[in-house]
Amino acid sequence: MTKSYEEIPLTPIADMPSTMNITGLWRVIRPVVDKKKCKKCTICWKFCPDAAIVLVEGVPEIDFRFCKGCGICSHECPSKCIVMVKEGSD
Amino acid sequence: MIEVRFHGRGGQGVVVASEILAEAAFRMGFEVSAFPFFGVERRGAPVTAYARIDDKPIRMKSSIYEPDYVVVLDNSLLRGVDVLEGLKPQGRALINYPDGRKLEGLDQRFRYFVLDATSIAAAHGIGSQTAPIVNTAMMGGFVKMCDIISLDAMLESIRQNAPVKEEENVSAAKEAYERTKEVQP
Amino acid sequence: MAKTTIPEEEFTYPGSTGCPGCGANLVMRYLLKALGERTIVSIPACCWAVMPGYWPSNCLKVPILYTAFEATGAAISGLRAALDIKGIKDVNIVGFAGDGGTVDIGLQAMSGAAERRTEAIYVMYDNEAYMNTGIQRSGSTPWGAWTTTTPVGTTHDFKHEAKKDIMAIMQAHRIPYAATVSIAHPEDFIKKIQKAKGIRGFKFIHAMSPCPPGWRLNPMLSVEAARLAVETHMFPLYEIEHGRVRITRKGKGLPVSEYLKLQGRFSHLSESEISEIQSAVDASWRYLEEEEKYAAQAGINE
Amino acid sequence: MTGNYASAYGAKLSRAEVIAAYPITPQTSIVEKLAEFVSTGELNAKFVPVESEHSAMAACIAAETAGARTYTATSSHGLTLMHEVLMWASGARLPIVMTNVSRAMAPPWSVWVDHMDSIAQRDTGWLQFFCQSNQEVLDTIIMAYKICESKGVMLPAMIIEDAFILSHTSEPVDIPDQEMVDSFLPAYAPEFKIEVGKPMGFGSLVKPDQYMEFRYKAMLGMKAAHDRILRVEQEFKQVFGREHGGLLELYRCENAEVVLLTAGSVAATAKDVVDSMRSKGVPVGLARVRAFRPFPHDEIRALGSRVAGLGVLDRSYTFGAAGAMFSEVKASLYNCPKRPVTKNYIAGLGGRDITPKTIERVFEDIQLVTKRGEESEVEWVDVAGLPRWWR
Repeated sequence: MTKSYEEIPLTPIADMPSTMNITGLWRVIRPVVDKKKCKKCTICWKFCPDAAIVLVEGVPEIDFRFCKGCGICSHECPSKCIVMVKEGSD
Repeated sequence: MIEVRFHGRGGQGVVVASEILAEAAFRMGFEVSAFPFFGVERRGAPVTAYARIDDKPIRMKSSIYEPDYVVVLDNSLLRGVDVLEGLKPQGRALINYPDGRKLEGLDQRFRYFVLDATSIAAAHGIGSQTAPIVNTAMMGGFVKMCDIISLDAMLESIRQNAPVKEEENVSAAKEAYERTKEVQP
Repeated sequence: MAKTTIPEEEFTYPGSTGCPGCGANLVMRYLLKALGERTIVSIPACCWAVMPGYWPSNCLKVPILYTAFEATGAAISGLRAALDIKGIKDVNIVGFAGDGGTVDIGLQAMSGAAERRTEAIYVMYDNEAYMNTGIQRSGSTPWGAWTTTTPVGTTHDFKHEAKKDIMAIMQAHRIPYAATVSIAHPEDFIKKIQKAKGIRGFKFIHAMSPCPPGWRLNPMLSVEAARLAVETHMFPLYEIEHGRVRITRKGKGLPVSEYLKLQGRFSHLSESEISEIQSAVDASWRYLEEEEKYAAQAGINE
Repeated sequence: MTGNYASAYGAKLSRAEVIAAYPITPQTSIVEKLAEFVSTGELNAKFVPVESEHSAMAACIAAETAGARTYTATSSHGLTLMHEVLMWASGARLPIVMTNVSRAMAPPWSVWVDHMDSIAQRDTGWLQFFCQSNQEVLDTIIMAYKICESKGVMLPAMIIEDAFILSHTSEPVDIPDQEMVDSFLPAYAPEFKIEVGKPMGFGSLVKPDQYMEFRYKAMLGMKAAHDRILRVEQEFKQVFGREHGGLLELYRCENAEVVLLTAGSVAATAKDVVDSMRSKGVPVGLARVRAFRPFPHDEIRALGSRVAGLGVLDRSYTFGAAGAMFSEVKASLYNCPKRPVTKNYIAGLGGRDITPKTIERVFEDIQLVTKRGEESEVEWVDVAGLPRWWR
């Protein structure tokens, strides 16, 4: 929505967190975590380019509002507990 | 003048789809123009492209706001993007949608055509198995949906525009033409 | 409670508009984890000028000063001068530019900033081509790679010119600290940034930054590709501290083909072309080892 | 004091905090002098010895964004190398002040005066002041900071002094008292600046649906500069007892039949010619464009509607058109109910001297075309090989 020239700063000073961009909509494949197999190594969290993984007691919780489905977490997981499935499938 | 809007994601060949349609129409003697919304969107991000078809020279350089047709290359866009925005009443939408699943909850003012372009493209070895390139199959489906483009013109346009695997793309489009059907959402 | 191997606090928000699997996103994430909140980042035209999102979106929890493509070195000098005259201390100033913005169009300004001993850390995230404009060759594109301006056709095939050795260029500037870092080794990455932070003067960081679309690489393998770059010695991890070269990870010395085969941009290469790359990589690695040995023997600046 | 030293003193008195500059003839003595001020502690500033003019401006932009008052100086090729970042400075709404020692562009190589370099930057969003004396150079730098830093303007300014004719000519210059300058020009305190703890991105990407609103705002800034220039000059006069003529200085234009309009040092010479012609009873006057941006359209319209002939002497040329000042003047006059006869004179390129004799011939020529009512276009003055152009 275009803002009036009176409502914007003099020059584009960006001051809103990028969480305004729901980049999870870009996702075509989706990580599914088998939390029972998780060894809490935190490697998936470490390598997430979008900081879209939150650790809850060391176990990854994926923030699907922002996960773009790159699959790095799945590939890097040493215990192979993250699998990528097609978006829209169950 | 007929106006078409394409929805897809960065990297899916959305812009090429608009060019294939334009060239097919041009081959039939129409005047055409095809153009992308050129943003800085990245791979996977929603992108749009447009095409115009007319029987007289097209001078219009403004964007398209009220298309006659929309083409949705990726049904995951149905959540998040208003792909039907501005579609004319009785306008038609072609959606890449998996077989065996019912299209539901869409605006009744429009006509809907579905096609499992992902499976068809994958079966013909276009793109990778995880990310098939569906643009040529979708254009086969477009011929079925619209009343203006002949299958021959479309197939020839695909043959000319496919960067690799010309014949695979052509046969995918043919199969897509056969398998496209209108549905009542 | 599991313990993380890198600082937990995040200085990047989700919702950046980088491609899925973007290495440059990780470079920024690790960099800011190492530097913390008291940091200002200057970014020229490059992928990262776009990745914070359209106005008013900013995906960093630190301020950004956008600047012209060739101007990063000048911008960080100007920022530092302003903070100095205002008496503002303990601020990390970072120039954060791509490879084109560093080794090509931005080389002059960066060289100037280095020569002026600007108190700053300059990070080059190296995705080995002009990726923001859609994969055109840069001075940092390696020999053998396909790009859209080194297309594999019938009369001309791939890039036939070697990658500029930016670390050697910076070494020749006699800066106090230069290091290579990889997204596959975040612990080493963060340690080096923290070290750079503690050294006065102009510090240079060369960060390998895989680009899935530009490298024709499965996004899932982004970190894997960075890891193999280190293991094959295509991209050795080392630092040059006051002239002293130290290799920080030996790597397994795997065949370069292990790295190349993941990437579509090298898929046209013949066996003999791959062995040419192997010889060049081996020679560079030996040279680096010699430099390390020499530095140890000569006790440079110990 | 030379024009260059006047510039350096102007920056020093304005308490520039960051100075980033690169040498170029004939600007160099400005930055030498400033480097000296900094090295002796006479000026508390950071001098950034950059490796190009592009970097000079980029460094000023960064420093100004961080809240420092900045200054730089350049000339000709240096200015045109800056072109990209000049646009950046205005788009970022940074009140940077810069001296440009106006010099011809190569080839043909030339280190001498003309206005091609400055005029080529007219669309960069900078305020542009052409000066006629070294005193004006010094005073205008101080005034420019006050004009540009005001909330309604927030745009950069270029103070233009003619190569050698001002830059290297010694004239008496009154150096104002620092305390008086300090009270006239308070410290720079921008509404927004880049600082740790405030995670804002300065200069971010804007979509087509929002870009124009930012440009519109910058246009409003330039528009506001018009009145701001006048007001600041009045304040300056109250404190320092001097003024320089607002946006358009009129000299003996009262009851003038024809007026010559020009900019820069040639205007000073032309005043002598006006005096001498007036003493012989010839009703001529001089108009000096002091602010080229914002352009004094209203002032020119007012002048144009009361004179019969208006000559415009440009020290530059816009290929495919005419002198840029001439084109602007004609645009101003278009909707005047009563318009004068106009003619454009291109003179003094690449340092060619513009003598009183030349100016007198220009005046005589304007009188002639005015009498005949000829709307003639562009006259290249004193070009070898062209037929004699004067009566």
